[in-house]
Amino acid sequence: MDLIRDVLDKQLVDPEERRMGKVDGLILELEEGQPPRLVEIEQGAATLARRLHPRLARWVEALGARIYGEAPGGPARIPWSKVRDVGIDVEVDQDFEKSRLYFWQEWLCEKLIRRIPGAG
Amino acid sequence: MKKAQEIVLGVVTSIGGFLEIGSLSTAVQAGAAFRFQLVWAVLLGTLCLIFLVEMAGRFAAVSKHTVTDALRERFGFNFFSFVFLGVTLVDLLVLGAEIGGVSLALQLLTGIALRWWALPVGFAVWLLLWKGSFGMIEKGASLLGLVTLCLVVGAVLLHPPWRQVAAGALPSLPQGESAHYWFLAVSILGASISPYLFFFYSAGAIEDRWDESYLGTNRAVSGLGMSFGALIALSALVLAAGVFGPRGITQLDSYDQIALLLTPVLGRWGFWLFAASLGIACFGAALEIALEIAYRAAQGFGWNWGEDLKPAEDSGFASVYTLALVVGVLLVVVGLDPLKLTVFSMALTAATLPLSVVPFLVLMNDERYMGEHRNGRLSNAVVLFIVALSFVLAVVSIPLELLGGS
Amino acid sequence: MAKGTEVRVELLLGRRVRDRQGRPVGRIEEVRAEPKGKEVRVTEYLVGRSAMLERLSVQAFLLTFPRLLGWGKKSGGYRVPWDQLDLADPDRPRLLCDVGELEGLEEG
Amino acid sequence: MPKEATAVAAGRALLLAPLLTLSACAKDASASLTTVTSWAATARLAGESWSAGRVPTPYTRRALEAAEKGIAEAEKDLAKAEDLPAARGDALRRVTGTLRQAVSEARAAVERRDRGALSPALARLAAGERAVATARNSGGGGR
Repeated sequence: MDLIRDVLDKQLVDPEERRMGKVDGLILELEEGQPPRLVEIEQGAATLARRLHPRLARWVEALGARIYGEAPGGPARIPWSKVRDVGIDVEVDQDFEKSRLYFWQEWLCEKLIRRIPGAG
Repeated sequence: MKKAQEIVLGVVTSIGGFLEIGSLSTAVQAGAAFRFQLVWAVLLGTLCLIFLVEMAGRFAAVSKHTVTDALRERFGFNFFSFVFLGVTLVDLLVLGAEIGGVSLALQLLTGIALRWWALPVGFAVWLLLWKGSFGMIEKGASLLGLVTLCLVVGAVLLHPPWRQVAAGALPSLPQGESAHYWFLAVSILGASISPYLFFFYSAGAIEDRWDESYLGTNRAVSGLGMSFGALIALSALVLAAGVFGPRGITQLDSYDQIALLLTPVLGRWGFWLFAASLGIACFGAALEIALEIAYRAAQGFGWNWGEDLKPAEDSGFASVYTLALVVGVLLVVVGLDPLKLTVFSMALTAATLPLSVVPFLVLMNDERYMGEHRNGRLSNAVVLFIVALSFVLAVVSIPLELLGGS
Repeated sequence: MAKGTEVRVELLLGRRVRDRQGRPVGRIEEVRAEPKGKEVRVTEYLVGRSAMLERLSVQAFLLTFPRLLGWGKKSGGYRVPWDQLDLADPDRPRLLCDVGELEGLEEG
Repeated sequence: MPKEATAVAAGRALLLAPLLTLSACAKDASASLTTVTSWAATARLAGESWSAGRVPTPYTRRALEAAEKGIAEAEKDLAKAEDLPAARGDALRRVTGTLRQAVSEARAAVERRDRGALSPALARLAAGERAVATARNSGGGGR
């Protein structure tokens, strides 16, 4: 499995094929005398920003803290053990309602969308 | 039978979708200033667009991914964000130009200044996206778009020297004003090969759940549809060459001049038909571009997307097109000249083509996405050649046009 | 290296690898891993331009214009086994062996 | 290395060739005259179409206003043009001045919805256009 080609930046879907963001980052854990272990998938604006520039990531984190308050607490991580399948999309055993994407879409909906009539 | 229906509907959609303010105004300017000499640019741009649209449809039908999805997945976030910013920026300018176009049509119809129309127009576009479904928007906008066929009628009634029109299919050097000639050529290429068209097409193919059985339909729709679309742009060029050129109107600085395009040929109807064509075509294009910007964000970041979802179900998607429309309206309200905005954004489109097209070509050659339906050498060569040409011309002629004034 | 040190794959991408003398070897373009029981562990890193070409799978596209572009042939690359790359400082990965000991990447 | 050097040289040639052929044109008297002619002819076409009842009045008024403004701006450019001998320039400015005035009268006539007053203004526009064309053909417009 080629982590960058086959996993990183792929579409993440829940068991019902609902889209829940992309694989923004992958975390390896180093252990003495053992090959590095793939432990988590990471998602979030700060994770993405860090790939462009570390300073940008700090700005995004500061901005996020200001907008949401303390609530989500850092980037969302999904343990690798929850991954069911790596194909064209990456399927994980976690419901969309628990994803980071759901959290901020709901936030956006609450603050903006529902205030406009006809949002459904 | 069902397939035949799909093809007819697809072709109608493309005719309606092809003409927007960009291809209309660049073609008219070219006809007025250089008669039929720039016909080749329309043809070359359309050829490239046919290839690209066919590829976008094929990509979606075979890989079940949109081009944007794959752009992020294959090239990574850093490269994607670069393309995303560049293409979206140009799209916002074009969106402003289209909103300006609808406002202008309303100014022609009512006499009320276009600046007052920008906000209601933006709101109307937004309302349709907020409440409407994808099928309604795609089919409604394109059926109404058939009114632009009046340009073809006008061109035929004008009895142009067809032999000279055909001669324009071969590029020739202008006598004098060469900077303006090349700048117009670039703008026409940019207007014809608008990337939003094929990105939108690929998102549409996913919304309509295409699979490999649609490949034939896709070929027919892209080939026929875009050719008919180009016919309308060519008609505008022929009309301008016949109406404006002989009267000494060789330089068009404002839509107040372009508005007279059909009047000498169609009389009383000409003015109203022109305004209606302009308004409807630009309105359809504004819908498509606003949607396209939202699609691009949703696909690039892996959100749920779909014009058929309710705004509350995809709040990210709905927020993006709302924001895009606000920017587009602002561009008109601050009083940017709509014609300058149009022509400039078309040239800029041409300059940024490699950014969107080259990675797309790489994807089209990727066996993991395309399997046996990968691109052949011919498609690669044709598209790459036209895009490279547009890019070189754009890089050279944009600075000169800006320096040379007018 | 302490147990539990975290390294981000997305940040390794594009990092320049140097050998023991500090000479650049190439950039990390791919991290290859294999499932081992319930876990997935890294087996090797691919370094150099041909690794990038393979990851983006641009060869097929470039091959249509072999002479026009002229590249795609001369680019080299190496496989670096997981235990030959020191990631103690993930921003500055260091080779633990000589370049000569590395297996080259065959051209695609 | 030599391969890259050739590529760079080829790229430079590819970029420079069109640049050289294009750089011959800057904004000169000829361009300003084109603007004047185009606006004058537009004004005449709009006026004639209005007379024939083919275009609405608000549009015509706006178009004539735009034409007046367009000609005035071109006149300013013409005054700044360096490639124009002084005597020639004066003659041209007289013609463009008449054109601007004729457009202005046409606009006034349209505002009063006075078809009778429009036709002489349009006739003067036509005459002015011919004068500009003659001036250009006799080499007055530079280039």
